[in-house]
Amino acid sequence: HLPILQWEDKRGLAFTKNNLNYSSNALVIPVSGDYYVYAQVTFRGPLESYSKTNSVTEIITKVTDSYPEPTQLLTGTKTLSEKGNSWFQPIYLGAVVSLEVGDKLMVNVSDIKLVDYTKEHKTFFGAFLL
Amino acid sequence: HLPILQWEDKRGLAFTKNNLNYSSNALVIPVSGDYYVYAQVTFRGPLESYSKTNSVTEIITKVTDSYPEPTQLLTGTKTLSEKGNSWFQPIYLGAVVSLEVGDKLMVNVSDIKLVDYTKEHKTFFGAFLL
Amino acid sequence: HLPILQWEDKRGLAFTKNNLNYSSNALVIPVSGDYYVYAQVTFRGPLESYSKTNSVTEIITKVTDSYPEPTQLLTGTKTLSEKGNSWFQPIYLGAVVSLEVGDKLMVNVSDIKLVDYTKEHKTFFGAFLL
Amino acid sequence: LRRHATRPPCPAGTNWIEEARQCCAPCPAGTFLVRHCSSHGNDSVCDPCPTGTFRTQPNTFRKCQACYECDRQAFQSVLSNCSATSNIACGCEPGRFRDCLDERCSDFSCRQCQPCTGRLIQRPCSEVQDTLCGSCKPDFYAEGGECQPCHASTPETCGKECQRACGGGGGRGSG
Amino acid sequence: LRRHATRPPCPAGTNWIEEARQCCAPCPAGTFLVRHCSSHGNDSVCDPCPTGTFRTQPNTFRKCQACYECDRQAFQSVLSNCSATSNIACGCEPGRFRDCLDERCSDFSCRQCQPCTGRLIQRPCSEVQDTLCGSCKPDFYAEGGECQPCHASTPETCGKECQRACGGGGGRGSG
Repeated sequence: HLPILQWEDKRGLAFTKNNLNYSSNALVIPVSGDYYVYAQVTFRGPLESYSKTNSVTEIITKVTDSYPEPTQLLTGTKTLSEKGNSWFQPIYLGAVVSLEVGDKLMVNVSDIKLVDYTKEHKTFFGAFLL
Repeated sequence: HLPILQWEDKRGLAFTKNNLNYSSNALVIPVSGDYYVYAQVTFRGPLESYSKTNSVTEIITKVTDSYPEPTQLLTGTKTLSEKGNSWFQPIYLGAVVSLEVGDKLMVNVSDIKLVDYTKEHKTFFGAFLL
Repeated sequence: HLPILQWEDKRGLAFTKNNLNYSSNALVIPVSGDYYVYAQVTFRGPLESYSKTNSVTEIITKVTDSYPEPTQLLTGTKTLSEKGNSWFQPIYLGAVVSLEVGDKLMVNVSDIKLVDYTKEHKTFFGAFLL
Repeated sequence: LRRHATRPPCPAGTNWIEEARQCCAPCPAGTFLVRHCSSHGNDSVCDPCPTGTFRTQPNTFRKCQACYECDRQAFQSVLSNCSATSNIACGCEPGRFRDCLDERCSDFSCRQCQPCTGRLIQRPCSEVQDTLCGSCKPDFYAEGGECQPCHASTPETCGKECQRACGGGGGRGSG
Repeated sequence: LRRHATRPPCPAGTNWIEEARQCCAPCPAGTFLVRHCSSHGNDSVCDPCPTGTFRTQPNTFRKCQACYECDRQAFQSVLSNCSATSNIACGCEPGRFRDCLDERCSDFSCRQCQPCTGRLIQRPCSEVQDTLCGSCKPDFYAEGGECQPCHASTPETCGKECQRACGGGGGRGSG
């Protein structure tokens, strides 16, 4: 599977409330219901010793303990036609999904090294119960 | 007018609730109020026998029975500078709009053939009452 | 600081409710709580007498009277590799942020002249209390 | 949730007003509904659209639509101002034509018309198309895709094409 | 908000059903849970996945997953149809190969295999790779990156490479 992004949930702007808590790289759903789930990942490159990247992908995934395969909920795939010089590419995803208590939400990316993790307002992930 | 996208509203991740129902290509508003309306369309190309596309557009539109013209609520227009090989371009739109009972919400696109309809998590459309 | 966008809050689709009001270029928070804040800016170019733009940036910022510096809440930065002819680039941002009564929300952009202000459904800004 | 009461169809020329749960005559174009009609149906109160807004059709909306604006930075000009009953119409400043983003041409930039220096104008620049340049003007000769004036050529530089166009003996010959 | 009751771990082969607050046997692959089991745990009611949906594993989900579709406009073809227990599998139409977007190759377009005109085929085109063209065929000579047929060359145009490949004296010489 694609690498999973890890998130800071205490410092700065990050916060988890109404016991939607974050553990082992996932938002754990405390109560069944419909949630608006969203995430933005800012990708940047090129990385020097790196072969040219021609696309970046962000996927919000759901994992249920009782089921061996993750479910892809939302996907953003963008091709890149940047020549040589440095590039930035944000991908925002958001939608309503119906979730069960205990479900885990994660964000996978095509290449972790391309993720701009330097500022919390450039790459973020969250959900709220409707 | 621009072509209107058709949607699957039963299978997989798709669902309609609190009688916000989907009929003849539109989400029909059951109760007046402020709604957060959102849609993502993933466009992809190029199509072989197709003149080069230089832009893609996604518009969320409102139609009211009593008014002959649709109202454009949200628009995303992106130019493309992809050379030859295949390209992907997602466009996400979302905002709060105030709607009346009976209003119909639709998604128009600049070119239906360029829409990636193959996976439900790449192209999606929804709304929820605040 | 980056220039601040001004907004129309009365005409057409624009509206403010539950005393979330708009004054001196900012949405003023009437009651403390978690808000889903969002904004889309459509950038367009090139402008003739203008050196080539190679990136556009949109930042949703929070200003608190009691604190001298604005806090950057959400940022979208995109590099441009458009040659010569006209380009369009929408940037959408949205996330839950926890705000205090009296906080002011604003949208800053890298270059005001590149903002497509011509149609209300292409560039918009809003927030709602969860 | 209130059962969605099936509403009786409104008589022609009237619209169903959900709040009032009755049919009312719509407000004329250029106005919007301030207060819906009472039971006898045609005493709705309508106000004119505030400046900067419009309604092209009779309606029972609570607001008018916001006018678009012309993109001054992209050298667009106002063909007709926004009125209470019609949106603004934008074109291009003189000497420029519309470079449409797509067939709808709802987004366009205004590019400078090409000058056809030294050439005949086959079709002048218009709002929707660039100038179409023709062949070289009299007293001009074609060279490397450009039209050069005959007087600027010298016997040494006046090649075959130049002699043909400029009547032998280099530029200073008869016109 | 109900305190998140720590749930007793379910015995092997059963899943915790939050609504029923008990463990139930999962539904087999290709079906989904319509009604959870009663207290003695293995009388869940499961229905087959409706057409256009699937479940590859035993589960206690209320819905099946929606099948993907093959991208006909990008010349993809169906390798195996979606079934109740497996998603659709897409490949490329004959004469085309997969041009993957990234290593996962979950997104790909189907590009035409190169024809290797006048060349030997080192490795034929396949689902995953373009044809690999080899050197010029017999009776063909290399010129400007192309392989030209010997018979098309004339003594004047037959350069060194042509003579080497086409056996001297121009194309009409012996094969």
